Amino acid sequence: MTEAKPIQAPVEHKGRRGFLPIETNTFDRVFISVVIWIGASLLWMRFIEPLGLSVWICTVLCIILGVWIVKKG
Amino acid sequence: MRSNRLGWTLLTPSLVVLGIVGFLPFLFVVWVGFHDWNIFAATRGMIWTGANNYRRLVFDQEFLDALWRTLAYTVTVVVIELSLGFLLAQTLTRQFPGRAFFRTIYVLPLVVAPIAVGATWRLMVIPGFGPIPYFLERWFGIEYRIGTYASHAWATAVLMDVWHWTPFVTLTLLAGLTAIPKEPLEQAMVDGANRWQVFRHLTIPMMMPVILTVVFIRMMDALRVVDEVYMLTNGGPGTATTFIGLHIFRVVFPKTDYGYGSAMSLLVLYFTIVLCWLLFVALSNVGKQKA
Amino acid sequence: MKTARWKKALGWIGLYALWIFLTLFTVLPIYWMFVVSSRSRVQLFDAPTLLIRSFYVQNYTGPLSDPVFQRYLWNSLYTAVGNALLVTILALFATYALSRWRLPGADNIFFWTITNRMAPPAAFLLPIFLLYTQVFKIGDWSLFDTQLGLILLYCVFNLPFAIWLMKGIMDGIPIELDEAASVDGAGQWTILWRVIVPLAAPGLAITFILSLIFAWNEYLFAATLTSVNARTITTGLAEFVTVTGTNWGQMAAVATISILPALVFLIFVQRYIVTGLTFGAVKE
Amino acid sequence: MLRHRLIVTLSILVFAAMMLAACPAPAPVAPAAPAPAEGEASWWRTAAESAGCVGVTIRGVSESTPPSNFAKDVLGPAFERDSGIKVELETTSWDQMYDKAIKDMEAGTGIYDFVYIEQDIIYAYLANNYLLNMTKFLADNPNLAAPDFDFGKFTTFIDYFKDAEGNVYGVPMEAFIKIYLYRTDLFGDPEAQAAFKEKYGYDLAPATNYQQYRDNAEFFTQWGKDRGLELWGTTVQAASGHPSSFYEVFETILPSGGVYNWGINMENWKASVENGGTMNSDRAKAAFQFWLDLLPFAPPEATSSTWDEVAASFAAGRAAQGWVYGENAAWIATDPERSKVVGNVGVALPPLADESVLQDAEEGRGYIGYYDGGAFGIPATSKNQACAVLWNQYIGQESVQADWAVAASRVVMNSTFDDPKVQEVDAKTNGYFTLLKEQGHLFAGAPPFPFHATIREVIAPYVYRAIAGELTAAEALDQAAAAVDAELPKLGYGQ
Repeated sequence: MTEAKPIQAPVEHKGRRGFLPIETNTFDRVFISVVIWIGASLLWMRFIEPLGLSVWICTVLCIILGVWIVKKG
Repeated sequence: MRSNRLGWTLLTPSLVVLGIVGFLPFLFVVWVGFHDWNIFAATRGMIWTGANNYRRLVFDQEFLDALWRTLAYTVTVVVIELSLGFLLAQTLTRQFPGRAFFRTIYVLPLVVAPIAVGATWRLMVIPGFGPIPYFLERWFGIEYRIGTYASHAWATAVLMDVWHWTPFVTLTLLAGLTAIPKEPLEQAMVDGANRWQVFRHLTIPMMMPVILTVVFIRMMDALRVVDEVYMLTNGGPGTATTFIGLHIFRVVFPKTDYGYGSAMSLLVLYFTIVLCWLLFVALSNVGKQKA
Repeated sequence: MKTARWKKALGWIGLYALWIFLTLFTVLPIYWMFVVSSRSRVQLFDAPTLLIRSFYVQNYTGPLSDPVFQRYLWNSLYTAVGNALLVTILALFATYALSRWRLPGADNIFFWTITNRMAPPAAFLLPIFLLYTQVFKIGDWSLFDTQLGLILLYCVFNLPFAIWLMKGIMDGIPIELDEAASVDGAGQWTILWRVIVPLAAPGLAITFILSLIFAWNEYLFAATLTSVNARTITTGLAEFVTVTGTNWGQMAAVATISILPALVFLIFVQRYIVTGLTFGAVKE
Repeated sequence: MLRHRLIVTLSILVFAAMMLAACPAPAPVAPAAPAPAEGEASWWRTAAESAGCVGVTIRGVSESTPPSNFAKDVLGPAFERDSGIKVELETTSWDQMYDKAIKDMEAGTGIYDFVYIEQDIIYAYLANNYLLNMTKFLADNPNLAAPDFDFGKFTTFIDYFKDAEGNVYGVPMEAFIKIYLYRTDLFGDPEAQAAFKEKYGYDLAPATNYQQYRDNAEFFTQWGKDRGLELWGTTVQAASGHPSSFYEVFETILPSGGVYNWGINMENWKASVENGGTMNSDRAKAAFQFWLDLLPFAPPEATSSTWDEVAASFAAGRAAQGWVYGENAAWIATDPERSKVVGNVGVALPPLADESVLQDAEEGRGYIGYYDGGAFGIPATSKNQACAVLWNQYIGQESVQADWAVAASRVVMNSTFDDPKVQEVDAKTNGYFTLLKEQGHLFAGAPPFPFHATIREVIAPYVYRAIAGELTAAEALDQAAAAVDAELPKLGYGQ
């Protein structure tokens, strides 16, 4: 370690700005999708499943939404 | 640009330790959460039930009540601690004789173990034993019974938490107050703004990151409170102080309903993470605006 | 002029009144604990009074002369200091890395470390118990009922806190200092030890002391993951609650004793507390 | 900066050194243990050698109670001296003890070689095959069967630790009944007797039925108030967030009102009346209501009182009468260090709703109160079963029983009652041991439910809410019965 190396300050975010109101990186968007998926499933089980619609419908919808968020968010 | 390898090397030990004691158990809990597993059931062992535990949970009034109760409790203590802490931190920024003494005395509650906090407060408030009900009754004629009246138990739990954690909040806010630049404040005073205006339009915005940090930390801990309340009231009277941590404790331990309890904790963890994440995003955005 | 002076005097009176009230409020429960520890079992049921008329020393001499209790105290100390040291060092490394390198996903890692503190503890007892008794074992030795087990475990809630605290401190140390040292030919380790550590000392001290306090005070995990050899003083407290009468006097005495060590540490780092607790939240 | 770091480091070192100096290496201190006869000692040693147990450490977990502490402090060291087997007994709080024992046995870890089994949890343990069959083990290994150990010498309490075939799974180490304690000084006070007679029209006496109990409670509460005394009419174990209040209602009050087995019909595992149970029957409601109505006559701490605080309240002279666990009777009546009512304690059978309950109990159809206690059992997962079996036989010798009974007021063997030391304590407590011996058969332990703790947790919140005044007795029992009927099928019972 005799040679001096330039040191750079960390960059705050390497993310990008999509339609979400904050800067996000891929992991953030996956995280957001999962959070939405879990929340939606719970609400679905409470309010919609008793009406006869399977929770799998919710899962499919959430996966589509998730893909969209990860790609464009 | 220097190589990231050293950076990862420095980070790895922490990640390994947290992985072992944090993430592995988490995976196990996720796994158990999809099973029926009660060792006192007629059918033994773990039985896969898919999402049935969660299906039960969203209709479980006892659980939802406990969750709301915990949220209400958290909001109450955070608001009280924050306002009180701000007031005290403000007074501590001034030099006055005896400041060091007060400050030293004031951090005492921080070092008391939660379980001892609960025990001590229990000793303080049990009728026939503790001084608080005795003097309240003797001097003011107030009948103070934490075992009978839900509101008394609730108030005691809040008071206990305020007692235990306001010092931490105060110190953190004080650290923030001493670190913010003084010039804008003085300038504004010179320009004729009154104290309230300065506080409202300069101090608060500058302190926002600290405030959010404190809220974050207190919220995270208040949502999982167990030890203190366990010693103080054990969740009574009725279910008045059965906060979610205690509720889960009861389901997992005396009822030994491991599967359902696991699902329950995951749900609570989910809510906590979402709440904290929102705060975290707010926090880093506030930080960025300033940068 | 006179009214202004009056106003000022009133302000001072208000200030002192506030602080005196607060001091009383803060001290009362701890004082009461001490009062209880001064009474014998039969005296406890006299009408409550805040005065200490006689001192029942057996509440203190009893536990203090008990070798089992001494071992609890020693275990607590060993575990808390061990954990605080480990956490401080790990957090120093981790935050140095998070603060000085562009690691992909660093923010996410940072947030993930914090989530470890959020889990409601009860349901995680079982998996950790299983890990400690059945996975991490070599022959007859397992992590269960060892101080090492507790030291590692307390990282779950101490390390996130420490990383958060230290991250702020690290970010607050100007990177130009690193660069200057680097230009002078210092290696990474030299920079860390000679530049960063001295500047981060208040933060390190406060991290150490808070970790120590949390670890010293932890109850639920210690109660589940220890049996005879590694039991800590907080689990000892629960032993005084029995079917045939809680020995409140001795319990209060033990609680009083258990406050002392953390208090001693806290007094030593008093001067650092305010500078150390910024969490990096204020950036100029 | 360097100076600061130095100070911190130094302070840590100094403090650590202080602590080290204060805590010399923990050395086990062996308290005086009863000296065994020569021949016995050699038998234990020989047996331990033949089982390869000499030098082995066996571990146990128990609640931190006087009987367990006696086993830990006196019997453990004595056993080690006689046999060369070291006993490490961990004593901890009641709920921790269960948590750890169950986790250990369920996970099959084998940490513990013997565990405390309370009478009510044994059925759950048996259903899960957690325990070693001691009868079978001793039959298979006759060389390890101590010559003077015999399951037949125990009181009938040992029956609770047997399976359907009569195999024994635990050696009883404590047993007691929940009795009615009253203050002889108050009940014998001529002034009080006269005032009572005037007000209620009959003689003041320890209660035998609910009405009399209530009158006594009301009378002494008023008596205390009139004289400015810290005195109330009764203790009530009504902690509004702790299982102890559930136990008082379901194992003391409901049986004395003629409702047995928690009101659960054990034929079809149903609790509510419409499904054939008795949990919300009129008798149960009446008994529960009677108990709730006592709260105004109880000291203010009653709604925060668990079993230990009830005993403490009584010992502090704050109550004229009450239901108290018998293990406390001896110290309340004899220990001036802890009790203000030494010499003024009377013991009697608990009051009953009516005569039919006593008749039920005498004819074996029911019981009038709670017979509790525990045994040391050996987990099937223990790695040192032979050594633990030796230990269990050691604590089951007749020769160690008397001192144990005196230290912890528990009796598990018939011969113990006749020991002069025990009779001395019996006289001081106005006959607690005699009551246990002669009337013990009227009491019973918890019903044989394999789901004990789970159902307790289902019912308990309704009891808590009734204490807090949110529900009446009738509402609480109706809802509790419905909740039990919903929960049991989930556990696989009564589908």
